[in-house]
Amino acid sequence: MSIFYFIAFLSILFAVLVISAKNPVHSILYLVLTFFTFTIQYILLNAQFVAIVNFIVYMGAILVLFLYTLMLINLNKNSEPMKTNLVKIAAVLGGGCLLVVVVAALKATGASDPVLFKDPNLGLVKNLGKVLFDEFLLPFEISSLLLLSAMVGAVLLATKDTKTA
Amino acid sequence: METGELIVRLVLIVVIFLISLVIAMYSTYAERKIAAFFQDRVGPNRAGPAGILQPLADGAKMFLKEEIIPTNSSKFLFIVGPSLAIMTACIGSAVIPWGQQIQIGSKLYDLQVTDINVGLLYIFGVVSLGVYGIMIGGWASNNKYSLLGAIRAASQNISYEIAMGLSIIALLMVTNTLSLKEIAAQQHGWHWNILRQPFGFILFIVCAFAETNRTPFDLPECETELVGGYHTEYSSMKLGFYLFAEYINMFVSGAVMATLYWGSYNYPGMDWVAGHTGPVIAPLIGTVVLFAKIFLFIFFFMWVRWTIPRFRYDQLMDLGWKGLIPLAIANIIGTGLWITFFK
Amino acid sequence: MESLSNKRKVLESKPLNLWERIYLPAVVKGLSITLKHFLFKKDVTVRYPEQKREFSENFRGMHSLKRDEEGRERCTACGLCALSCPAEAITMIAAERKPGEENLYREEKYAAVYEINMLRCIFCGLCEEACPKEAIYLDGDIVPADYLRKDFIYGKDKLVEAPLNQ
Amino acid sequence: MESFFKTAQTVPLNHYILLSAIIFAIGVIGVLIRRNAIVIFMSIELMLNAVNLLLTAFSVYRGDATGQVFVFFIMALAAAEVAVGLAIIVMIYRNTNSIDINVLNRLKW
Repeated sequence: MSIFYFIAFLSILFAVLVISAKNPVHSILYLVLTFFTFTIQYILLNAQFVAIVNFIVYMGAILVLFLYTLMLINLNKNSEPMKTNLVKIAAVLGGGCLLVVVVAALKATGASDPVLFKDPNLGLVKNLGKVLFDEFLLPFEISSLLLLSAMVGAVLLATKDTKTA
Repeated sequence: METGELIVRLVLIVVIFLISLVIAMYSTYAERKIAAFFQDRVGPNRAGPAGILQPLADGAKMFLKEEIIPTNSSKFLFIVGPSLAIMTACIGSAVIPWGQQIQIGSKLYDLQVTDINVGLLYIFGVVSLGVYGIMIGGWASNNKYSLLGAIRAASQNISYEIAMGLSIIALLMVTNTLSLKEIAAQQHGWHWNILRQPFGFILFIVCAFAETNRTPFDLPECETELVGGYHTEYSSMKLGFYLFAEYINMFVSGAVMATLYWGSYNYPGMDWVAGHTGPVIAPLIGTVVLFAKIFLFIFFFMWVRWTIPRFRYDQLMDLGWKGLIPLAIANIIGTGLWITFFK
Repeated sequence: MESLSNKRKVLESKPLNLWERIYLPAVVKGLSITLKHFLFKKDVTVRYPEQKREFSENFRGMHSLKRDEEGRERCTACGLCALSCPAEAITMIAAERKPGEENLYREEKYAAVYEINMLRCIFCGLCEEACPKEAIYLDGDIVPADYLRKDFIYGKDKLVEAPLNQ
Repeated sequence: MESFFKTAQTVPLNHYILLSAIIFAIGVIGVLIRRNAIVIFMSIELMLNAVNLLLTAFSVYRGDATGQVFVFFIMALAAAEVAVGLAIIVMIYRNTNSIDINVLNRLKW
């Protein structure tokens, strides 16, 4: 139980560091740590497959891609021009309002049952596979189309235009 | 978990850790010796008989060298880089089954640190994490060559990870499980997966070369173009960590290949041997067989290094995206057809 | 441009055909060649300090200052060797022979100090050619390695030949 | 292993929701206060992940695998989004030599 709170504290800490770090590379590395804490949360929830996929897809692929792009662009200016303090305060207030609304809504529902593992095998590959390829077969196929079109789009966007360049 | 099992696990962790470090140390020696034999030379032969103490001398040298941290580097990340590299290299061996269950007293113990049921994906995740050490170190050095090395490492690893994952998927269609323990157990006797997935293995080993940054795909540290690549600015034991990480990676990927495709601890005639030697010796023989296979793979890595010249970077990317990925998909389709019609 | 010597070879670089683009056949071929070297070929190295390759006749190694047939030093400290040395590796201080030293030095003048900096020396052999007294020859061994720079400045103790009757 | 997972069972569902809400709010704030396009993008990833965590928690709470399947769909979506988004950012960088979003307030160069 205390593990959850410790990890949750770490997640929030690293998440705050992500948006407050001056150097974007540091931001990404903090984001890696944040996602790592999420992986631990998944393991605590016994969602093994989600945990490992989070590990591979987010930490292993998406964030490496971010880091790659950032290094490719290689902004030598150490810090981007920050927004004015007024905007920052307004933004924090706005985000805080959102949080307050969500928490208030949560308070109104008043549900606070502990999370029980009704089915210990829930997060295992076999179980998830059966649901994914049975109930959600069509969305699965459509998501593959989405990925394909995203790939084509990315290649098209990132290729240098030979006519103008 | 009871204490007996816990102790066995702890002992196993320590032993595997030590073994992988010793193997990494002696891989440097083996690399130099084997390179020498391939080039009709002798190799290191001064420290101890036939140079057997060379790794110790190298280690002492590494420790005694001056430790330089460049002034304009990002100091914390500069230290984190090599540490992360060696850490990700070491944790990969946690899910590999090193042998059959061994009987101590009246109880059976697994020769595996932990059997998680997504073991194969775990290895895959660790491999994909390995690039962070290189990228952080390369970026933190604040050096063009290091940065270029880091960028190359990132794009190379991402590209080849896809082909590697696809080749593993074809294997999974055959084995029906992600647990390495079960995959190893399935290949009893001579029913090795290489017989069922020869093509997938070729794809896998090519990707393994790319993922461990070994020649012909060692573009991130390509000294003819990038001075030293991502570890240009490194010296002393931090450089040693990077080099060590490469050899541990080689050991772990050899172990993974042996486990996935080459029958792990299984060998033809193992039942006969087990019948004659009993429940303690037989698993140990299996472990020895596994290690023999791993050493063969390490030898193969070195053999290829001293034979094949480095690819050009665009050739590397072409091979990854236009060659291996379509082939891996074709392999998946072929495996699917084979399973549908012949099983 | 037209080639004058007709020695130029025109290399054709065709795009690889399918068989070549698989890479694997070429890889296997290369691997078999290196394996042949690994297994069968004898190594060609000479294990240097223990084994030595024979020097050629005109090999130029470490210098030695010669003595004549009566065991006297031939060098007369004329300085021609130092003058001819392109690397300026040779220095010497001359001295006059005292009475009673005739059995040590052949001429009235001799080199009290004769130093060659082996780190500067390029072993060209010009000193040998310049010497009018046939006193210096580069007929020695390879100059051994050392740890300190000062140890590479060889004095007369290392350069002069051993006396005859020993 | 069993006893290890028992520890998570006593955490109320409320706290998972709270954690997700906080992370989500941090993501929103990040989008609002930063000008670097890549960091904004990362804040969006943070928000997506907060939702992922919540979906998994609900899935475990309800004993229904659907939530976790949705996490996969979100991940696939995130991967697609990152590929296209980063391509766009690289493109923007090529055209303006900056990834500051305040430079991008024009519709045509």
